[in-house]
Amino acid sequence: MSAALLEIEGLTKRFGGVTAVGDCSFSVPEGSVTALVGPNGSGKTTAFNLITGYLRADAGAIRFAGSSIRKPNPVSLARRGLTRTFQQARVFPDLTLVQNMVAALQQPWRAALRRAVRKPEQARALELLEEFGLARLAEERAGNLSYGQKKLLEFAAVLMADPRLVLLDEPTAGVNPLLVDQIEQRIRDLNARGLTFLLVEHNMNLVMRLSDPVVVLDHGTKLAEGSPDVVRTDPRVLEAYLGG
Amino acid sequence: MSRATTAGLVRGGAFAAAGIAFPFVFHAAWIVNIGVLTLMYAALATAWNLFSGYTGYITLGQAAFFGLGAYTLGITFEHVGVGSGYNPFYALPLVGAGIALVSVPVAWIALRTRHMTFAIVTLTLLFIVQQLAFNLRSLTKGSTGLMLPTPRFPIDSYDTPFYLAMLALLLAGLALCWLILRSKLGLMLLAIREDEEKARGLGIRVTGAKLIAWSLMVWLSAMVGGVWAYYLTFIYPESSVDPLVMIGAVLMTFLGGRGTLWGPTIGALVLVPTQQYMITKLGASQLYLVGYSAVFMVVLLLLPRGILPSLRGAIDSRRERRRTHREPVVREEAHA
Amino acid sequence: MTALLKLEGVVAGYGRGDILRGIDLELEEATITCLVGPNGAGKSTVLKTLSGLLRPREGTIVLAGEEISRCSPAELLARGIVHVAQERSLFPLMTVWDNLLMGGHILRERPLVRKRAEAIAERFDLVRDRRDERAGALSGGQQKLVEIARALMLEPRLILMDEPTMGLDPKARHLMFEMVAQLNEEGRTVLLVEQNARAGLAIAHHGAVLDNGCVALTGPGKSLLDDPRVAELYLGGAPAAA
Amino acid sequence: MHQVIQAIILGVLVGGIYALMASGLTLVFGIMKVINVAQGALVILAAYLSYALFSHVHIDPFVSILIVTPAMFVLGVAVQLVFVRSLRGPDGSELSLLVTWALALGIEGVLSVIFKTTYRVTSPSYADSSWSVFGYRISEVRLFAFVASAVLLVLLSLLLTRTRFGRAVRATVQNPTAATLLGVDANRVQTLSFGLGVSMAAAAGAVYGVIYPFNPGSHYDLISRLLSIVVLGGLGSLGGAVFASLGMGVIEAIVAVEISPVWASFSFFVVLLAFLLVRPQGIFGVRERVL
Repeated sequence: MSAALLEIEGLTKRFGGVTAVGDCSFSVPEGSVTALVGPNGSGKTTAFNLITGYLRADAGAIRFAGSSIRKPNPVSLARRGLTRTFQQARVFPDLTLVQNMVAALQQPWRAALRRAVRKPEQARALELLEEFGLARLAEERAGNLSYGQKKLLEFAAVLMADPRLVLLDEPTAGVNPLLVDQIEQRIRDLNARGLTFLLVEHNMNLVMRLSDPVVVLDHGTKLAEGSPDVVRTDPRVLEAYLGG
Repeated sequence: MSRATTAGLVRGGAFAAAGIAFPFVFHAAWIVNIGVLTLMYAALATAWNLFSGYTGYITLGQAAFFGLGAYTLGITFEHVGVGSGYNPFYALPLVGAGIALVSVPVAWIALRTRHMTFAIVTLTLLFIVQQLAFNLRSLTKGSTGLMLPTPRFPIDSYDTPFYLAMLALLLAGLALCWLILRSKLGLMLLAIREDEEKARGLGIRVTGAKLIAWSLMVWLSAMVGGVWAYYLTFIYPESSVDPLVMIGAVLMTFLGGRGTLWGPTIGALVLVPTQQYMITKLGASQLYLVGYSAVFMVVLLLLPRGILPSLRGAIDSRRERRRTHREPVVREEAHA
Repeated sequence: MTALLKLEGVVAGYGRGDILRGIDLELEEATITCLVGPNGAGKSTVLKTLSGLLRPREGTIVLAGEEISRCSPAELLARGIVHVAQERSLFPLMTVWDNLLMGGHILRERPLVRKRAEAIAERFDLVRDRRDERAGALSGGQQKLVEIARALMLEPRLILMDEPTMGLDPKARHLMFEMVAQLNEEGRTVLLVEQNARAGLAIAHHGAVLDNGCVALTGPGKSLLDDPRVAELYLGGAPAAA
Repeated sequence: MHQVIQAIILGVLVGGIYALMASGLTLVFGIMKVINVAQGALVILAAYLSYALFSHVHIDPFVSILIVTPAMFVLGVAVQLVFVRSLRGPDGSELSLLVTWALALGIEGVLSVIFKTTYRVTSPSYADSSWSVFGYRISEVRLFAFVASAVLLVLLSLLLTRTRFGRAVRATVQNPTAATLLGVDANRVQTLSFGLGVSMAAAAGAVYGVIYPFNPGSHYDLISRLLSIVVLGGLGSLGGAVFASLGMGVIEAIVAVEISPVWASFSFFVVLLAFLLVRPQGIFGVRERVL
């Protein structure tokens, strides 16, 4: 297995008296599609929010691409190549699809007064939208999209800035089966081109087909970690996940 | 988002030309006086819109910077001397820039809060500046007020230079808004307005973008305050840091349409003459206040989206209806 | 057996979309019915429609012969339908006791509310022992138990339970299922939404599988458990095979 | 030292009255996310009512609380029904800020028309008397005012903790959906709480007019302090509002004796800004959840 792109060690977060994530450690190998699974309420999304700096951890260390991240902050992480999507697809509803895509391109300050959408950026956005089957809606307001299409758009947009690691929070939740296939195919293609993924997903079929390794969380701590086959046959996982 | 269309440029050019021609067509001092006030409110509303309309952060502290501009000009007159005639106008951009620079650290603190808290915190800025105007008597002469030298402009066209200065500020504000709306900065600001957390996740430097918009708002408001002080030649704390001025500008923006380019100007064109009419009919600050608050209520309760967005919405939905006859664009599907 | 509750062609949703696209379902008096199905199938939405949080756009809901699809939450409570929501729904800064009294909000007579609360405290040791503690200080499982205790303040005929075991440890989960069975033994009808399909169907008399806003399959709970179509729809082929 | 202790006594007495006004403001925010900018104007309106009752019918201002408060409760309910209830949707909160501001202007306008802009003060016979305790001077009206405020705050907290309505209010603040599911009529709770919030302003106003001279424009000064208090205390937190009110009273009083009275309220605004640097959510506020 190749070197870890992202390493999490001893991550802990308590809300009031409840430990949402407790002493959780795992790593995401470079070039992998790593899955983070576990029953509802096991702390997956909280872990995501801690890693991406949307929540401040009580304890724990995060290393990304060889350097340790002391105070994770979404802006600087995104600019270093670690980006994420949200469980409820989040797009900018009043902007067009193309504008949504271009807004995701990280700009230096000196470019602030350049035209909002420049020709090469437009071309790049259209190319990605085409890959995601959204090109014909390019000038539509994002707010007019269906839920599944918003998920696709959000996914496409985070790719604009050529990230190294993408965290997908339930990429297929609430999406119809046709779009699920499409999302799966996109993840495969992009992974083949070298992009690393960490995904939280409830659709176990998809996880088992797509991911290696699989990290299982239960009550905020890591229960098991390994290839799908290993995890699937682990009795503890069965008990936690399927309710034995 | 606006695009640089020929129609847009023509619209802007026509507005500028009509604006410049106005005082030369209508000489009467009282008409030009209403013109000055209309442009002043339009410029203030445009400045407010530049920050609050584009970022979604409602600020209630704009009058603080209007007042700071007025006092800074007045105090420089008093202590340094900025010349007379047209000279003070040329000093204004520097005065505005200085105030904008000073306001940034304060804005940085205020921007740690959101929504209602932000609105309230900026409102306290207004009261802070008013208190300063009352208390720093050596600089501001406190409640007695500060007298500025009366410029020696020709009597029959005395108002015109001020009119043109206000027009220049409004045009500058509109140009800035137009420039921002078509630029990457505008894209960032709108992204922040729609979903700031998402914007952060995409690596958009939200704090920087908000501070830029804020400084531009302060810069413009301070310059407008400076021209106003020079026009009136007498300023005192209650009039120059007046919550009514600011709430008027906000109301005009709401009436015209938040986040649009022309909305604040349209709102000012409708409301300021109405307001002036009410002042002459009802007398300042008594029944006038009642009438003003009634107009306010009507606007907010009946037209909360504003004139331009409502018009645009009506046009869009008509177009939509026509289009759906031909092809279904987007179908709604299962939500999670 | 008679049907206590009957849904016919119920369509409901938020905003422009429909989540339920024509639900037909019958609940028999004094039984447990378990609603299962994949994420986003509309299970919680069924419960929200039944408790009046959401108005159905089409279709009818009949409770013991009376049409109730236009009733407000308070009217439905008065008719004996209570909803134990999926999220934590205690008032965290109020005491356990006050939370309990809130359960009797629609009963206006103070003595009656007090009498029922005392009776419930007799039944639930947890409530009796910690009545003056803030509800937010209880563990997740304890909070859920108090929520159920609170729901009993109205002596309901029909209890809607949305994933009562979510986020609970195995022991608390076990207790929760026992609780459900107990409520049923008292003659109450239970409509249960359960993520843990195996455990849910195992204790239910009837099961209904929801898929994409419609009832895809119904049948006795135990037989649905063995139905391969359920595994495919809900559990996913691979892990179920293991 | 003597001066500082005297200032603290004064500050606490004043803070008590502000606590009463601020509690109404923060209660309304907690329930419907509406900031009632007219709270200051309503205090002044109540002060005028009590003034009128005193000067025309010779009703003691402290007794007039019993008349003014229910009257203003009715007014508050009406305001909520007519102006505030229709403000829904994503911009509802921000719009409410402007609508209640307009309401404040309207009240100011009506009061200016009726009472003109001269300063008034309700001065019962005991207005200038004071006691001396261990050498510290305690003004009678201020102590009465403080006691009246404290009693009303206790009554408010009893109402909130001991009654069916109060429980429903607290439940709605803590978890609106769960409250609806238990049969709480959110509209009713909102309307009545708005009335309650306004009647707090009214009670405080009747007392305010005895201590400070006021005119129709005085509401700006009041609302600026009240808003700072509720932000400092944490929006929606009753305890925070009381705590911040007392804090403000003490800070202002100390600055007034140690530095200069003109810098008193200024210093409080600066304290607020400095505090927000450390804790943007206020003393007892919960940080707005990001996700």
